Parts: sequence; structure tokens; C-alpha cells
Amino acid sequence: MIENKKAHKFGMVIDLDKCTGCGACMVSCMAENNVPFKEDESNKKDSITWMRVYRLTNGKSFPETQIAYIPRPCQHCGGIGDHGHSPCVSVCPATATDYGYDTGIVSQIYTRCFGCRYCMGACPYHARYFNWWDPKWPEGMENYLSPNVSPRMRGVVEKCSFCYHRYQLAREQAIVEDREIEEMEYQTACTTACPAGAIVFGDLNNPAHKVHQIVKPDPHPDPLNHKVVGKSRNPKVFRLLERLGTNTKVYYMSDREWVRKAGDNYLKGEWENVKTHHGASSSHG
Amino acid sequence: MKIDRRSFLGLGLGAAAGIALSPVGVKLTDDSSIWTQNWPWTPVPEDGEITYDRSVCSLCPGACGISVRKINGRPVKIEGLDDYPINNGGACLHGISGLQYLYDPARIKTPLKKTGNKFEKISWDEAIALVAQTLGKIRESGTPESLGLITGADSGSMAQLFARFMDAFGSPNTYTMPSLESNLALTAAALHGADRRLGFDLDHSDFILSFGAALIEGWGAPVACIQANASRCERKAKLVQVDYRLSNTANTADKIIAVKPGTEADLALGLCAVLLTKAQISTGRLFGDVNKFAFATMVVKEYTPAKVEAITGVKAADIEALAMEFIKAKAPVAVPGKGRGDVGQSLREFAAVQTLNALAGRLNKEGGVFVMGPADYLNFPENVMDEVAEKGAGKDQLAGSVNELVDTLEKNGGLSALFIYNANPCYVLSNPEKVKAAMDKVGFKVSFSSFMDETALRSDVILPASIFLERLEDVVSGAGLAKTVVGLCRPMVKPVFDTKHPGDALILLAQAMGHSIAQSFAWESYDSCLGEVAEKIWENLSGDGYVVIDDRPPAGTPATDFSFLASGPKAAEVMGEGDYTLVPVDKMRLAGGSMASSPFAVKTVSDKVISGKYSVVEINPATAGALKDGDVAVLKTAMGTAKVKIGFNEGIMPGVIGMPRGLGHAFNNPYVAGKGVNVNDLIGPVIEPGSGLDAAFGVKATLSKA
Amino acid sequence: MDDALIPEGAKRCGFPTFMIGIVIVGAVLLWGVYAMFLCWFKGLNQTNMNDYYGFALWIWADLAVIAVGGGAFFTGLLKYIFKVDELKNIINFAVIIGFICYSSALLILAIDIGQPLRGWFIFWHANVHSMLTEVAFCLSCYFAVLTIEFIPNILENRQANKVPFFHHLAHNMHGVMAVFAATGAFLSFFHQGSLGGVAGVMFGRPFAYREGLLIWPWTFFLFTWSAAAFGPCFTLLVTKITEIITGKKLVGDKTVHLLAKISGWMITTYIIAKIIDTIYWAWVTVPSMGFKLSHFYSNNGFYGYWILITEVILCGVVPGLLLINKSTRENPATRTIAIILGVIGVCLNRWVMVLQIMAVPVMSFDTWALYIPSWQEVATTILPVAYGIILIAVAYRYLPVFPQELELNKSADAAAQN
Amino acid sequence: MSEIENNANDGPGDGAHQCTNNGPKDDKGLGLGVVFFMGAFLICFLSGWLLFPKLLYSKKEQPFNFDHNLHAEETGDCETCHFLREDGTFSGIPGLVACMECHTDEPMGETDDEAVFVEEYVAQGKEVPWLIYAKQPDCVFFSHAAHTGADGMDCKTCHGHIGESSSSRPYEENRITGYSRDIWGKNIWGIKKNSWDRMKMDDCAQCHLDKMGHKGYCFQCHK
Amino acid sequence: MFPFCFEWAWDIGHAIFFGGFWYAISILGAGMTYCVLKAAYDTVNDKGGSHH
Repeated sequence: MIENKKAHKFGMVIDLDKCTGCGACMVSCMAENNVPFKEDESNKKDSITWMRVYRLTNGKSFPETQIAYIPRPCQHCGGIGDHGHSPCVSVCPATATDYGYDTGIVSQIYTRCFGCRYCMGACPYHARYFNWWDPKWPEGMENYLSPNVSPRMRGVVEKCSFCYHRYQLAREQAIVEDREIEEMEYQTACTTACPAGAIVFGDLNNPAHKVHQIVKPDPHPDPLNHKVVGKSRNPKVFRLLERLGTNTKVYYMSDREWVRKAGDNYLKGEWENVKTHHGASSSHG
Repeated sequence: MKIDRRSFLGLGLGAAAGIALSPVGVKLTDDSSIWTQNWPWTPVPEDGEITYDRSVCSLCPGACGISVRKINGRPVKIEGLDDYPINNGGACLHGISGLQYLYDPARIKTPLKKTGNKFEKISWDEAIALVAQTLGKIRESGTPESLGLITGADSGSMAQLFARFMDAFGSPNTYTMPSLESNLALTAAALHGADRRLGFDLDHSDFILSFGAALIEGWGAPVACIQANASRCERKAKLVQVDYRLSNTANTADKIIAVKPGTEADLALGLCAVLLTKAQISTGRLFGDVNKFAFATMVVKEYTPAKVEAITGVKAADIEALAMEFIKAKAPVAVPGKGRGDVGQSLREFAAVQTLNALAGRLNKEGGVFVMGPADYLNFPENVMDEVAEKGAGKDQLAGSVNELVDTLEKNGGLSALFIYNANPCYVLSNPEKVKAAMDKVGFKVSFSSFMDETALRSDVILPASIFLERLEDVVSGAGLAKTVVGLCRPMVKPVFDTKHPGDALILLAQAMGHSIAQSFAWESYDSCLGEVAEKIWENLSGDGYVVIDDRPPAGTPATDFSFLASGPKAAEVMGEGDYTLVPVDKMRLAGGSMASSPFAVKTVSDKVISGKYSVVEINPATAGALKDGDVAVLKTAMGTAKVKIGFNEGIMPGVIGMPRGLGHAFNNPYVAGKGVNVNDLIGPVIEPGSGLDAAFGVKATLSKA
Repeated sequence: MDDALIPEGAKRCGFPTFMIGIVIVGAVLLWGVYAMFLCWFKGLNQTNMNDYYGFALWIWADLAVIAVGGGAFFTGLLKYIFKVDELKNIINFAVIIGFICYSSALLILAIDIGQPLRGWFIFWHANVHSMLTEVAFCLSCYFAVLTIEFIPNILENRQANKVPFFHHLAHNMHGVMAVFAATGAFLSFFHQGSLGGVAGVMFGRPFAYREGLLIWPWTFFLFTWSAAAFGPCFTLLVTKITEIITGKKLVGDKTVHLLAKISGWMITTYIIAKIIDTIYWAWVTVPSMGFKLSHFYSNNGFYGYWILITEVILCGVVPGLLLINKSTRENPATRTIAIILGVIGVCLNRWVMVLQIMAVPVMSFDTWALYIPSWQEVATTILPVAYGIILIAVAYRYLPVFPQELELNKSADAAAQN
Repeated sequence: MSEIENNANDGPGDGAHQCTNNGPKDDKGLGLGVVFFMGAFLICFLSGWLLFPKLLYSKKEQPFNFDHNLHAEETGDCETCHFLREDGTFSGIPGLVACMECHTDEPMGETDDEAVFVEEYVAQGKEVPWLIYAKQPDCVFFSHAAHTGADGMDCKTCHGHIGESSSSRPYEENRITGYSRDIWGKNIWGIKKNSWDRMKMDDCAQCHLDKMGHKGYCFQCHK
Repeated sequence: MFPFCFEWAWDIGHAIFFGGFWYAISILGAGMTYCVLKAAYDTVNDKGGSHH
């Protein structure tokens, strides 16, 4: 009964002009998802932060310098043609990660994962993290752990789940009240934490949701690159590495052209074509 | 019967075949993998009923409303409280990681007494008796004024309770740690009269001129300011940032005015001069103001655009244009306070910026600056003061500010006992070595700290305080917010350790001391005390969790006294020699004041800020010389030497190097302490005459490859 | 002391000398075993791998030994299916080398995974779309094939062969070896290929990604081809080393020349395909994702164009040409140079396909990541080498590995006796 | 063929091979090997089947006996005690407070178990540490609301006739995994006859496949 | 890997993959079984040893 409804496609749009790089999303995520920490976390290559905020600059010198902070949760790729063939899901040898066609969320099952790390190699966003160490909390601190997210053991990969447990809880509530989930009932921890209100989360398939209204996802493949679907028809909105065909569900928004350009790789002269192209497929819409 | 090799072979093969044909192999393979899925050393959080409880965060002056998610009463997550008048559901990373403070390895778990160099556990009864006895002797000797108090906050019932104790004891020696709040109060006192607070109505301003204020990096009420900035973006209100490095605030600004560090006051005064000359602001318009003509004459003469250009490095034409843009805006406001605005500030600068607001007619206007009275909602019964108390309390303070107190103590001593509440002067103040030396001159130090921080480590007795999640308290908003909200911080969990509410500790202490002091503290507990003294608003406070005292512009225009600036105070000098000017940099992800960062917060910090055990200093590659990105270098200032890592940053003015504040803690929390250097170790205090503020915004430094 | 076990008529060094050698290499082996146990009991934090370098040194070693171990399947294919009878003189040794390589590869995989006790999930809960699943299945099956191919040789040990059942078993297995070899070739084709596919299917990694045929990226075919091409080089190299150490000629020139010739042609054809693939990748695949070739070879402290040129020209084209040319092939010095270059070339190719992939930044604001292995990784990577030396030493000493040994060393032995 | 005979007399050789070659002269040695083989086989085979399952599980008694039957008769259904909370989450085994809604400080009956309950738990305000037969591992998310609520499934489908039992059977815990034996099932091979004999992922998947046409996605049941 | 494994599906992907796998396994299994049985037979029937 629940399965038969139209599938959701949960996604996110992050306003990079509003993001202040304050880090509240990162911490909210860690606190929500029982992410462990260790004494020295300054080596960012082995520091587990499901939500990571990248800092990039326009490379100019003060006072012309500009910074953009790019919060990067798991991008929940739908893969080429959006058939659920995400870079990581397709390579996992033990089916420890799958693509939920009902939600568009890429799962990660820690008890199934045996730690081959192929998915990490396949993910260009570095959204996947390996538990190199056993998680360890200072004495007593394990008291704050949430039962809604299973703590991970050493030797497995973990990543952002779009706070799937919040969906599960919201769904249980909706079930007993015999109704559908409301937009605001299922929001990720990073979204609710963001003091700048830079993150908007919701169902990309639902025109009533704010995220849909901002992104205006194009239902048709991009005429320039058929691997790409769900491209935004909002000229200020872009995705990371869109041209690889990962078809992510995390969209970014900025007024600044150099920021939008930094979202992908372009050969000389290509950007000029691409930046004006957003409207091209809007005839469909 | 011959048992030979063949028999053993038979035995072995038989056993193997028998096992192979039984479920053992399959089951063990399966179960051993399931064992790895349920390792006993991986915690399994207990499940249960989910409830939400509301409270107020008092980690910083922001005073945000928080919602605490609990499982069977066990707190598991802190989030911003929706519809709370300060933070509207938002939260900052420090507040969200609040639960880490609850179980912090540096928590003080029982009352402690120092014997020799070691702390010894004692009971609460013993601890209270010990402190009461020592203080009793001081009173008996007739010098009650030799008890000092260093406290972090100036508002709310806890501050008043401590003040009441000092009064009842008979000492005027109460000192507040520098904060944005206290700096603004000092500014208001110099310009508008005593007992005033300043609030900046960023939410309604259409032109914010920030003099280095890190509006989205912890200035004032951090979440409220970040939200104000987000709404500013939506409203298309302009932000102009005067700064010498590309802070995140500068980054979000529409325009950056690059100034040499430490010359912000000169720029503000230059803008005032332009307003007085170009914008034809008649000094006569400033009704009731004191010394306005003297100020106008001085500023027009001394701060011509050309002169200001020479000082600040901002082009004269740009100064004029900025002034005109400011005055022409509908609701402009100028905001003082480099970084978070707590330490390294000068009254001259705060006053100059506030004067700009006054000249532009922005006092008590929507979108301007509110000159507000104290949040007057507490009614304490009259204090009972005996003769000793009257005499002692009537004496002069030992010093004008906590910085001056450190000086005085270090040189001459003067206090025989010291209370420290909500403050960590041995870390926060410039030149902590000197602070420690000054502390050592005090015979008996009582700390009410929750954590074994740098100052608690030097105390003689510790009466450990329950943290905000374990206690009831009224929390008043402040810190430059243009509204006054009293929130109720409620215990979310029973004290995890053998700690007490500092209010209860104080009441017990007062009662143990007997006599008039006990009469002044005749409450059963802090909780009953709060209910009584906050009776006026208690019903709403305990019901809604908060009371909005005021959120509209105060009526009328307050008078401004220009005497301080008219006297032509000089800018603080930068100490020492060197090619670079070292400035501390406030980062949102690192707590800078007496509260140390949480493990989560430290984890989020970039490797361009902390790298292993090193602090990374920002330097513009153009002035880095032979130093390369990532090099380990020796940083030398007049105050000290430190090993640091070099981090290239295009976004800092050439010749200026920035060092993150909030690192270099030295106490028992391996997740937070032992990382980087405390920038305060390298910057000497430069005490501003007239305000007692430590105006050292930076220090000259040299860098050489290690 | 162990004379009864040594093949009839063969001359071997004294047992004490032999044991001294074994003990020395055994010490290295134990060092590796110690590191292996550290990784198992303390976890992969013993390595310097990180979230950027999820695959590191020993995965390179894994791919490299599998590539060079390809000599076994290819020689077997030629000998049993294409009936190149001359190769019977080296097939035993090729199988032993293959056995060592594949057992090492499986061991490395068992150390490499974060949860060794769950390793069997790859079979039980197989995701058939993952190249790694294909690798695991085919690798284990092929290892079974190698074991089957190795067994007759073991049973030919002088003592074992006295047992009639063993004698018959060895004989019968020889009889149907063609079936096993065919199955082995089938399995090898897929796992060598899927190892190439592991990198080639990662469409999020433009450096690795290749277009291809159906579900197989071009790297799938290139890996199989290169393993077949360079595997015999490694067999010849190890044979040469064994000959030097034992001081004996073990394989006749005719066999060596034949295998070198086959290898040479395989290398040459492979390298042509590789060059075409590289050109197509550089000019078509990569630009379609917004990258220039130079992106992959600049702005970092290690990976420059040198690695591409070394792999393709110096260690690909050069050995190929040296081995197809009769005079250079039959000249021991140039032949040895060629086979050494070839082995380096294929190892370098695997290095690039494992490690450079991880180092190249993909997001425009990401940076190059380089990594230095920890001693535990180095030790566990050297472990198979030590194990291989010991196994070859034992096999050479006690098994009739080289059918031509007695014949080739008759005169020398006679001379020694005189 | 002298080789074989020599071998046979010398002793060493393969048991299996010798079995097929049982000449009367070496019957003794060979027979012994066979005896040892058979003996070891039988011992290991039987212990693998009979002893191992016993050793694998530890038996723990519940704190005191609980009469489900009696309670079910009193309350009329399962939901009175094992209810869904307002937010849709499942309350599981009732806590002391819930029990005290009916029970008082005084024993309600005269059984020893009632006395234990009152003296050891009610009087001391301690929760009863019940051992949960159906306890799933931490990685599992199971929505009772979705099954008993929306789908109207019967408790019995998964939990069997526990509501009709009048005594608590011992709780059996797998010593290696820590799982309750009810998860894997009583049968050592995990073979089941009734829908409630096992509570493994495969059982969930089977039912989902039957009812929904799909086994479901990982996150549906995992956290 | 087996039809009773959770991930098993009767689809083309599984058919090709496991078809190949079980095919190879059966060949190896059958081959080895043949060799062992034949060797046992040969041993009993005294045919060994004379071939070399």
C-alpha cells in the first residue's frame, strides 16, 4: 500500500551565498548520526564527517578574494539516466549499499559491508568514509548516542544517509495517523541546524515542495549530454560534477558565476556555452 | 594392538569428515561474521520513548533557545528551538555539541582541595566548611575588601547573587571579564551615561557598516547575527566590511574597505569628519549633547580625508564616498568590535563608531542602535550588611578593570582570596603567564568552574558547577542584540557528577558563614531564590520558557557626551618589532572565550587552521618571502615564541599574519587541548588609558623557517 | 638427509645450506606475517591508507602479481589447448609461479578488507554487477584450477609417486589437464579482465573510466591481454633467476626462445591496443567530462608524463620490439633486458590503474593526494615474495619441476665427476 | 607391483587407498585405521549435531515467571501492554510504571513470582530486566506501526503463541553472536515450519516479496 | 550465490554470472571426481606404475 504511491526523490538545494561556513551542519550531522571522533582530526583524509564543508576561493588577492563554502553531504547519485546506477552502488561486491527507488536515497548497511572500500574509490565526492579505527567515546560520553542510528564498527564504510531514520520516524507517525508525510516532517539534521537557512530539503518529485520549486528539475535528459537528467532549469542552480552522469540529488545555488563554474570541470571556452544553456531545455517544462 | 600412523590418519580424517558433515562449520562461519556485527565494545544505544524538552543554551551570550531530544529521559541531541525569539530554530555548532560538555573528560567530578601541587577529593560539606572558615578569618581580620571576584557575565540572577555575596561580605572588588557586552556597556557609559546597553538592530538596517565585526563568526548573539545576515541578503540590504583580512563576514559583504589593522577608529572618525563637513550635519542639531563643538572642531581638523588616508590606507575619495553612502541610506548602522568584539578592543574605536551612529541620527531608530536600559526584571530583597560589610564595600576598587587588576596583583598583590566564576582568565587574557603570576599572589582561590581549565588548575578549592544542561537559571540576551529576552535554562538531566548549581553552592557558603551573610542568603536553594526574585515574570518565564522584555526602539534620542573623543585619545601602539603584524583571528568553529571548544567543533576545523599539533598562521603569499605553504616556522613576538605552520591565504592583507584564537589549551581533554598555541601568549596587553581595556589588537612579529 | 625426497638423479645443495637460505627468507616471511596479524587484529589503521587512498600499495601488489601470474594460464592455454608441445618444458614452473601469485593475491585480499570474517559475503551476498565480485569468484575458482594443475607435479615427488594411488591420480590428472586448462583460461580471461574493469567502470573517476563493449570497459580486455603478454616475461624472468641461483641450465633455449617470441608478439599487439586506447581516452573520453590530459599529469610532486611514457614506450614498445626481433630475442642480454622491462611495464600499468586514479583530483576544488605506505603495508607486500621464494626453493628441491634439467646438466655433472 | 606390497608392509600410505586393497594379511593395521576413522567420525558427527547446538547457546532464566495467558485474559489483547506510542513508535516490553497502572505495592496474587516482582522491583523502584526473545540486533529498524497498524498483521505471525503461554521459557542466547535463539530458530539449520519459527532477514524478505512484490530496499529495515 | 541467498534473483545478470560460475565449478568438480575415481580404479586393477 505504501509502496504503490508515486516514488519520492528526496533531494537538497544549498544556497552557497547564504552559507557562512559556520559548521553547524557538520556538527548537527555528527551528533545526529553517532559519528565518532578521535584525538587528532586535523588529517582530513581520515576524518569522518558525513557532511563536509569545502572551502574554495576565486584565487584573487585581497581585497578581491572571494570564498565559497560548499557543504557536501552524500550526493545520493541516481547514476547515468537516473536508473539507480550510482558510482558506488554499482560497484559494491556484497550489496551493502543500494539505491532506494522509493526515495532516491543511497543506503549503506554497516553490518553487511566488509570493508573493501571499492565504493570509496568510485565516489568522486569523497562522501564515503572508512572506519579505520574502532569508534571510541570518552568514558560516559556514549550516553548521548542516539538509538535511531546504529553505531558503526571498525572496518566498514559509512556515509550520509539523508538522515533516513528521520524519514522512518516520520513515516511511523504518519502511519498511525493514517496520512502522508508532510514536507517539514522529514528534514535532515543539517537542514534543521543551518542557522543561515541555506539548506532546503524535500521531495524533488513533489511540485509543492520548496526544493522542487527552487530547482525545477528538468524531467528530460540534457540535450548536450544524455547521461545527465534532472538538470535544474534555474540558471543559478548547478550540481557537482554533473557532466560525469552521476545525477546527484544535492543541488547548489549561487549568484556568483565563478562558484557555479567551480561545480564542474570545463575545457577552455566550454563554460561560456554551458552557462547560457540552462534555459535551453526549459521548453520542455 | 599397534597404534600407528594409519590410526592417527584415520582419527584425523574421521574427525574432519564428521565435523564437515555437521552444522559446525556453516554455523561458526555465519556466527563469527555476526559476531563482528555486534562486537561487545561497539556501544549499542538504548532505545525508548522519544521526548523533546526545551531550554536555553548559555554557552555564549547568544542565549539561544534549544530543544533537547531525549530517549527515555536520556538526552541524545540538542537542536535549535523553533519560534524562539532569538534564534528561531537555528543553532550554532557549539550549542549542538552541548552534550559533549556534559561528559567532557575535563569535567570536575567532585569538590576538590589542593594540597601541595595535587588536588584531593573532598565532600561538599568539607569544601563549604573550608571556604567558609577561610573567608571567616578574612572578615575577622577586618579586611573583607581583600576578597575578589572575577566573573564572566554581568547579567542575570547568578551575577546578582554573586554581587550580593560580595556586598554582604564587604568587598567592592568585583571584576568582569572583557566581553562584547562589557565593551558596549563601557562605550555607552562614556557616551550616554551609566547602566546602559547598546543593541544593534541588524534585522531592520539597510546599510550595515561593520568595523571588522565578525558578524557571522561569533560576534554578539551568533545565531541571531547569522540569521540577520541571511535576511539581509534576502532584503538586499548592504553590508560594508572594514577589515584587513577576508573574514567570512567580509566575504559575505557587498564591499570590503581594506584598512591597516588598528586604524578602524581613525576611519570612523574620518567618516564623522566627512559627515560634519560634506553632509552638513549641523552640530546644533545635536540637542542636549555635551562637548559637541569641541569634538566637531577637533575631528574636522585632525581627521581630514587626506590625513585619514595616510593613517588607514583607504583612499580619501573612498572615505568621502563611503560617508555619503552611509548617510544617504535609509537605515544605516555602524557596528564596532573587531572579530567577536571581546578582547583586543579599544574604547576609542567603539566610541568613534558609536559617534558615527550618533551623528547620522541612528540612535534609538529602527535599524539603528538602541541605547537600552538594564534588563530590569529581578527584585532581590534588600541585602543585610553588617558593619564590616558596610565598611569594606565602601572602599575603592583595587583596579578599574580585570586587566588592571592583573597588573596590580602581579606588582603589589592586594587580594587575600579570589572567587572565579564563569571565567578562565589564565587562558583568555593576554599574556597568561602574567595572569598566572598575579593569581599566585592571591592566597586563596576558589573556583566555581565545571571544567578543569587553566584557571581551575591554579585554584585552591574547586566547588564544581553543574553545567547549563544540569541546572535552572535565567539567561538574559545581550551582546549587541537589539532586544531583551529572558530565557529559562532548565535542567535537562540530573547532574552527571557530584556537582552543584553554583547558586546553591553560594547559598550554602553564605549560610555556613552565618551572621548577616546568612541572613542575606536565606533561601532554601537557588531554585526557590530564582522563583522569588524573578516573580514579576516567573509565570510567563516558566510557562513559555522565555519572556521578551523589550524588542522595540527605546523612546526618544539619548544625549551623547563627546568629551572622551574631544579630548583626542591616542590610538594604542603595536608592541614590538618585526616585519609582520600578528593579529588574532576569530573563527566560528573555535570557541574563543572561557569556554573551550567541543571535540565535534574541533573536528570541523580545517587543516588550514590546525595541522596536527600546530596552529596554522595565515599569510599572504606575496609577503611570505622564503616561507612556503605548509612549512613549519618560528613565530617571534615581544611576548614569546611559538612553532607554527604556514598557511598561504590570498585573503589577508600583505604584511599581516593571522593566528586562530581558541587553540593552545592546556588541560586534560585530548580532543581539544594540546593543539596549536594560545595566541594570547604572544600578544601583550596594551592597556588603554581611560578605559582599562586591553587594546592590543595585534603585535609585531617575525617569522623564520624552523 | 633428505636425499630420499630429492628427484632421482638430480643434484641439490646440501640440506644445511638449503635450510640456511630458507631461514633467512623465512625471517622476512615472519616479519610479513607479523604485520599481517597486526592488520587483522588491530585493523587497517596499521596502514597509511586513508579515505582518499582506499586502495593502496598492496592492492597494486595484488594486481601486479595477478598480472605477472598470468603466465600460468597463458602457457597452459598454449600447451594444452593449442598443443604447443615445446612448452611442456616450462609449464610446471609456470604453474608453480601462478600458484604462488594467486595464493598471494588471495592472501592480500584477505588482509586488505576491513572485516576479514565477513569476507565470504562477497560470495554469499554477491552483487553480480560489481567487477570485484567477478574478480573474487573467478580468482578463487582459478586458484582451484592452479591447485589442480600443481597437484600432479607434487605427486611426482619420488616418495609420493611410490604410492600407487597418487601415481595413478597424477597420471589421470595429466590426462584430463586440457579440460582444466580450458576452464582456467576461461576463468582467467574474466578475472584478469574484471580487474581491469574494476577501474574502468568507475565513471566518477575520469582518469580510470573507459568506454567499452557491452558492460565491459576497454580496460577489461587490455588487462587480460597484458597479463597474457607480460605473464610469460615473468615466468622467463623467474626461470632466469632460478637458473642463476642454482647455477644450472633448467629450460632449454628452444623453449625460452619460443615463449619469448610469443610474449613479444603479444606485447606488441597489446601495446598497439593500449596506445589506441590511450589516444581515444585522451582525445575523446576525457574531454567529454571536461578534462584535459595534462590535468592528470601536472600540478603534483610525482605523477608526470614520465609515467605514461615509461609504461607505454620504454616498458611496452621496447620489450615488444626486442622480443619479436630474432637476434635480440636470442641474445641472452637483450632478451633479459626485454623481459625485465616488460615486467616493470605491466607492474607500472597496474600502479597507474590503482594508485594514480586515487591521487588525481576530480572536483575542481579538490587537490592531488599522495600517500606513503606504512611499514606494515610494505611488510605484508613483501610477504608474498618471501613466501614465493620458499615455495620455489622447496618445489625445485623436491619435485621434478624441470623435465630438461637432467639432460641439460649431464655434461656439467659429468665434468664435475671427473 | 612389488612397490605396492612393499608399501603395504611398510605401513605408510593412504587409508582410503588401503581400504580398497584390503588383503587379509594387513587386515589388522588397516582395520584399526578404519575403526579409528569410524570412531572419530561418529564422535565428531554426533557432537556436531547434538552437543554443538547445546554448547552454542547459553540458557538464561527470566527474572521471574510471567504468565502471558493470565495477563492477556485480563486485558483482552496484546496492545494494552505492548502498544504503539502516539508518535507511532513501538513501546516494546512495558516498564515498571506501565505495570504499576494495574499492580500496586501489594502483591495481586499469591504466586512466588508476584512476590519477587513486588519485593525486588516495585519496592526498589527497579525496572525488571526482561530478556527479550524477539530482540533484533542494533542494525535493524522494525516498524510495528507499519506491520500491525497499517497492514493489520497479527502479532502471532511473527511472535507465535507467546500470548497463550503461562510460563516463561528460558531465554537462549548464542554465545558467539549474542542473538536470541528465536532469531535463528530452534532448528540448527534454521529450517522453519511456522512463520514465527525464525526472525531472520530472509523471513522479512519472503513476506515482503509475497505481499509487496519486492524484497524492499536496505534502508527500509536497516539503520 | 545460491537461489536461497537474499540477493539471488532469477534475472539475466544472475543467469549469466552464476551460469558461468556453476558451469566452471561443475567442470572442475566433475574432472576431479573422474580423476580420483579413475585413480582408485586403476590402483585396484593393478594397472598403475607400468606406464612410465
